[in-house]
Amino acid sequence: MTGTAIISALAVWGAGWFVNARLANSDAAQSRLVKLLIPVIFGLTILIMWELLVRLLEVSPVILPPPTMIAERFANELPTLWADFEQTIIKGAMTGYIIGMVAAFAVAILADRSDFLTRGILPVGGFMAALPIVGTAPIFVRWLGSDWHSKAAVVAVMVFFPILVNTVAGLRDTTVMQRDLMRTYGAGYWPTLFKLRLPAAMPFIFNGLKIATTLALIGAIVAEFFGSPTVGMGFRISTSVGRLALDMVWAEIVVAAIAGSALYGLVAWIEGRVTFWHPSQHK
Amino acid sequence: MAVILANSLNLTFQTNDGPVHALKDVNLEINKGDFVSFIGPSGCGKTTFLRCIAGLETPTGGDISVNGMTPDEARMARAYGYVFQAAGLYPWRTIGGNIKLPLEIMGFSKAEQNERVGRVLELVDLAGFEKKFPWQLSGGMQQRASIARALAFDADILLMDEPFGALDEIVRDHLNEQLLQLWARTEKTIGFVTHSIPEAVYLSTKIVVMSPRPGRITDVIDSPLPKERPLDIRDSAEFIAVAHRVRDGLRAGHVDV
Amino acid sequence: MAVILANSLNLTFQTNDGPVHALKDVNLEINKGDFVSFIGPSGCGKTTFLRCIAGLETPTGGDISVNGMTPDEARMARAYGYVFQAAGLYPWRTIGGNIKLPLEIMGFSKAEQNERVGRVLELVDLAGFEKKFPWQLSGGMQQRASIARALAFDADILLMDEPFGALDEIVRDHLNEQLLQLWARTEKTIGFVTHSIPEAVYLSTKIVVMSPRPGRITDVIDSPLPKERPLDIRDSAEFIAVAHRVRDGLRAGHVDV
Amino acid sequence: MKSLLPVLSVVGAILLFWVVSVVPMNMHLTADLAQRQDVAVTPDTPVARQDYSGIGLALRNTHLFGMTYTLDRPRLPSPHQVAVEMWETIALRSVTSRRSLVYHGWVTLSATLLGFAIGTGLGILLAVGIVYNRAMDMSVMPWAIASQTIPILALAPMIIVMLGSIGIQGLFPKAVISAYLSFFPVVVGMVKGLRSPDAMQLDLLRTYSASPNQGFWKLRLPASVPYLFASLKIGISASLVGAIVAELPTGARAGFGARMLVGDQYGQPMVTWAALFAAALTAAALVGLFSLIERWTLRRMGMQAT
Amino acid sequence: DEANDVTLQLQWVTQSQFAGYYVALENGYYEAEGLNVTILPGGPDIAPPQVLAGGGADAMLNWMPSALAARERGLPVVNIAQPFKTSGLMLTCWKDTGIESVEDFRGKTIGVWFFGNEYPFLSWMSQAGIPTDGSEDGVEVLRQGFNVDPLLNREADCISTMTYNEYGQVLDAGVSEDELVTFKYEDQGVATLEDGIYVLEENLEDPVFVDKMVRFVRASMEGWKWAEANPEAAAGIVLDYDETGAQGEAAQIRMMGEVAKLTAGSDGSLDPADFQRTVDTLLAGGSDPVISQQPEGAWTSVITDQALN
Ligand SMILES: Nc1ncnc2c1ncn2[C@@H]1O[C@H](COP(=O)(O)OP(=O)(O)OP(=O)(O)O)[C@@H](O)[C@H]1O
Ligand SMILES: Nc1ncnc2c1ncn2[C@@H]1O[C@H](COP(=O)(O)OP(=O)(O)OP(=O)(O)O)[C@@H](O)[C@H]1O
Ligand SMILES: Cc1ncc(C[n+]2csc(CCO)c2C)c(N)n1
Ligand SMILES: [Mg+2]
Ligand SMILES: [Mg+2]
Repeated sequence: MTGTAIISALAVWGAGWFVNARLANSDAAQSRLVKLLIPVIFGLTILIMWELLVRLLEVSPVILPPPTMIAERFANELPTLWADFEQTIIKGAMTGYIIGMVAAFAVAILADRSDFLTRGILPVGGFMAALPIVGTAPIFVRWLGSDWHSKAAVVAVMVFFPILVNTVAGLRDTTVMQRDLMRTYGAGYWPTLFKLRLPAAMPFIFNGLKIATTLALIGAIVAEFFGSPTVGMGFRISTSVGRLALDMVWAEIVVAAIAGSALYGLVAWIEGRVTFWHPSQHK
Repeated sequence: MAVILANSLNLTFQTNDGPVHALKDVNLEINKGDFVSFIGPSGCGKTTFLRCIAGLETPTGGDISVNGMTPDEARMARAYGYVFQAAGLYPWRTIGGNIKLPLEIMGFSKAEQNERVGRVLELVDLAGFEKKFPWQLSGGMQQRASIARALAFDADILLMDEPFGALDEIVRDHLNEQLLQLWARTEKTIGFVTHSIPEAVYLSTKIVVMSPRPGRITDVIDSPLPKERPLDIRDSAEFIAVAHRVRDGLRAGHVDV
Repeated sequence: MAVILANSLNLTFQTNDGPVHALKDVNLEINKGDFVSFIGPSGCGKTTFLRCIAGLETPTGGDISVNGMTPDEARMARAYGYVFQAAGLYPWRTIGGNIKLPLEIMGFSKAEQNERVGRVLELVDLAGFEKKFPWQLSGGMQQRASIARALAFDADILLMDEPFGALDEIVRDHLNEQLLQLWARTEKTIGFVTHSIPEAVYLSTKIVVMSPRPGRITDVIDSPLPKERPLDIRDSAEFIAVAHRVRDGLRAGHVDV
Repeated sequence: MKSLLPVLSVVGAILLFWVVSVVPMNMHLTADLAQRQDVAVTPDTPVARQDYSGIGLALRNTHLFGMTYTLDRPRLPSPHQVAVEMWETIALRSVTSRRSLVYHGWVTLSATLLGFAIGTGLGILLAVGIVYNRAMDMSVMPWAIASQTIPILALAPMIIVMLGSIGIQGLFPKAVISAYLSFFPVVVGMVKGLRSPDAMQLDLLRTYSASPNQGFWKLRLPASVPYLFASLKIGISASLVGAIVAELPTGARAGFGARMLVGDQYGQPMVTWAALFAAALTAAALVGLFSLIERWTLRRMGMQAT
Repeated sequence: DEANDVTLQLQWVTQSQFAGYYVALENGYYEAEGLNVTILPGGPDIAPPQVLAGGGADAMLNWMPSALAARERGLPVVNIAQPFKTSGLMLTCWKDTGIESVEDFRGKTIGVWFFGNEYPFLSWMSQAGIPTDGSEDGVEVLRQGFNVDPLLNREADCISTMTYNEYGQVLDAGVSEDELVTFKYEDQGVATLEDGIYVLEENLEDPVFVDKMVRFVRASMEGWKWAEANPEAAAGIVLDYDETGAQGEAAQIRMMGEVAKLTAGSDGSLDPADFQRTVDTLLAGGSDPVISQQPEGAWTSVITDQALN
């Protein structure tokens, strides 16, 4: 039984890989469709292997449910999933993300005005970024209550540092020549900031924003483990584990992965629009 | 009338390996309407001197005045157009946007901005490229755009640090001719750094030969060439004589190749 | 004896803006011991042609042979030393380590490696700098190190793509002299890309003038200059005549400056 | 050294803000306590006090300021309370004692290091695969990104149960979760690093007709070293967070994570705060260590001036 | 070896709630039965039934509502012993919120543990006809974390507490008993059985396993009775096993005292009447049933019959 299971899973893997290798090395590899298709095939291969292994090895659904069961649950629980999504992602993660981002920009610009502040803020910020969420989340829940406000605070703190560091680094990433040009125009601080340093910093800022998207989701969900109303993705995951409804847990994880990838994609798309001029954006 | 007057100027950089004497006892007088070339081996302080004039670097000794002011005051009064060795266009702005940059900062009106952009683009033969981004243009075109940018706000003094270093010879010849025409037309005072002897001789009314370690002026040559200079003046005996004098001056300062 | 033979060579790049005809119907014969310069405006296909010879680019039409083999076979047989426009030394290797790189790859013994490093460093006047890292050397010294790297494994054919582009005139003159001496001593076949007319004329036995859009050869000039060339040969009438012919050829191909 | 004064100033400012915040943050609890000890408090019922903000209440009860700094179970402990707890649990206990944060630090650190090693190894392998195999490049990257959006705290118990069901317990499951968080930055950084050689550097090797193997060892790998260190520094702190997270579903036995949880559960905020700061200090120390190794390595490789 | 190794999964971190097992381990009662026992502490993310299903443990402690729910989900767990006779679960409310009876819960915010521990509360509310979905005349349910802060901060009007742990923590925070109102599930007639020992049904077909469990239950009960008689020493033993080193001695002694009250009436065997009351309570919940039908074979006296004869 175990033997067949492993052999058939390997066969599926081989088939998926073969198709992808053919596609990737074909002439069509540069087309949009194929670029999308290849990761999809890869994902499908993994899902089929998962389904096969779980079914053939008779893994208890209490430990790992098969993808079909998760899909079914996903389809049946759409209203619940949507409510959880709203609570956790839209209220918790997005609010926190925006607060953290604005705060990081503000501090970056403040720090940027003086070398002294930059030297002071960056190491301390690094230390604060190392505070593990497992410790900070209960503190914020204690301070701000169980609803989404505390989640937003956790997210804001988590995303603050990566955005700050990248923005500060970006604001410094101008060449001497670019800065001197501004000086020959007798340009003051603000024109230099808006016309030179902010545009030049954009590739860095977006780097920070991209890292921050995945952190924001994790932060909002994990913080719900330490107290929440009876809605939210973290609440649902934890409660469903307690009820052994692992299919529901995975349905929420799917929502998280989709939301995370979509947010990441969105930021990357905006990045492409804003930093179209950067060498990394043209082929 | 002296536009730029340097009086035993000194500039020492403090580096990890000890002080570097980038300029030592430099005396120079540049008059209104002069075209002055600076030539000399790498590290002799050409760029540093140009930057002192522009108020981008603060001398550690001696003094320098521009239009009777300090260089810093002159910078704030927007007395200079500066062209850097590389084009240094901002990649997120179109060619037109790049040329508008100084105009925006200096508070020109929108209409005036557009009018000037059109005019200087014409001047450097880039009409029609206003909406392109820098990376969509060849190196030579970018360099011309950067010259246009420096011309846009009509400063009296134009400082150019090896503006044609990256270009091929033919394009360079062409730009040299155009630069001369522009200078003749506008009567600007031009400070021009180059590595090329023929270029220096062809363009200048005054050639300043420099030498490194410490950076100093070893020779100042007033050109006997007429103001009107067709390209083939470069085959004339006068031209070759001046070029020889420059080369000798350079070789004297070049002991360590 | 033809070392390199190109027969109606064509190369078209497919780009987003449509095909670019980088080389069109290029015919050329290079003999053993030739010093061939390629000159022409930016984008005329000089680099592309050199890369075709080295088997780094695959032509889309026509054929090319090197030592009677395909360029790829010749590359596998390690027939070339290639010097790129920028020095391109690996920053994590010392100068000695950089020169050893090809020797390691080609499996020379340790002793042989050391012996050769010493020899080529001597050749380019860099003895004593073996243990330095690239950033501890000036641009000119780095460029010489990269030439030493190409010489280390004694390939018969040396391909150089604007090796002195970034250097100042005096250093350049000096390296030109040294390169000529090296060539005279070793009888290598050299393909050399440059933007400078005097450089091309001073160095070559054969000057190939190219023109862009599509990239093609417009003139091939066999130099009348003797093999022995002091620097001041550049003031001779023969030299100036050849330079004129080159300049005319270039200007003809340059319609769009 | 140049940064010492700025850092001290920023730390000073934060401490000041913290000390000032203690009063309003703890005011409600303090007022409740004071009232039980028959100290006059305005307003005089807990319910009425709920209508006031911490600051508002503090302004009406200035005589309670001192008390806010000495609560046993404050909402926000004052810095000196945390410092005392840290001093007692780090310096005054034998390092083998369960009451010593050094002991718990070692528990967490061992999982961190093992997980970091696994994650880094995996990340480098994956990066090599992505750089050398087009199919892998196009398939794996989107999923690697998606994998990082999965809340680890949700996945951790499942990983632990699954590993437990095949008899693996103890250090390894924690390390797996650590590895899960640290592999991603390493993949991203190493892919960038292995691809950092420019066309010319690659062409140079082609003119020598070097084998792919030689290309890897002599060009791509050394060129990627600066990127590797940048990712290692992110990866090691991610690893530490992973190990701490993993301590909750492995039975919250020992380690910083267990201390934080238990401190929270039994109303001992100082235990939580001390563990929190100790964890951040550990992360800072690890990152500092890697910076040192980085500096040393890059200098030896000649890739860093001075 | 298979025949003598037992792994027990607790449902929370090491504390006096589990004193009997630690005492049996420390005092050598397991050893005397020839057993080699490993105790796995729990935590906020550990679902003991899942660990059991995965084969990570031979036996688990669980609250019966959670265990019965797992049974209905297709994980056949069986109660083999019930050391806790009475329930220690209660709601603790501020008196000044005006809550005096169950009806007063309407419109109030109440902290509840989830993770399989919400069933007793949900059943109770549905029996009392109070909606828990946040509607006007219902209660606002808060998912309570692991501490009593929501009550102290007055974010919640009532929170779930165990007599032996969280209630004491509220008092430790300086609150006096007469500021509080408590509702014990036991007193409300909605008590469900807590902290029973459960194993997988299929394992009970194996006589070797049964024999192992018999010895395990016997030794464990011996541990419990010793702990009841020696609360301070028992708490000391628990503290010795607490690897976090963060537990306070006074708290554990107090917890042991309270737990002893809950284990007092039990010799380890499950009283069918208690079982039926638990089931009835759960089934009585109308709208959100935890279990939908009378469970069959959810407990067995086979082990205790042999262990206690
Ligand atoms: N910011 C600086 N700090 C330290 N030393 C400097 C600095 N700028 C220039 N120098 C040194 O001062 C000397 C003169 O430099 P400068 O750039 O003026 O030379 P240059 O004549 O323009 O050379 P090149 O032809 O290479 O541009 C050099 O030795 C250089 O290394
Ligand atoms: N990899 C490529 N893909 C597309 N187009 C290319 C590529 N390489 C070169 N080209 C184009 O082919 C033409 C010839 O390029 P090549 O680099 O050979 O010119 P060149 O004579 O060496 O110019 P330069 O003097 O600027 O180095 C140019 O138009 C260039 O844009
Ligand atoms: C996530 C989670 N939440 C609540 C409980 C419920 N619970 C059962 S025993 C116990 C200890 C009481 O002092 C608690 C809190 C749990 N096990 N896991
Ligand atoms: Mg310079
Ligand atoms: Mg080229």
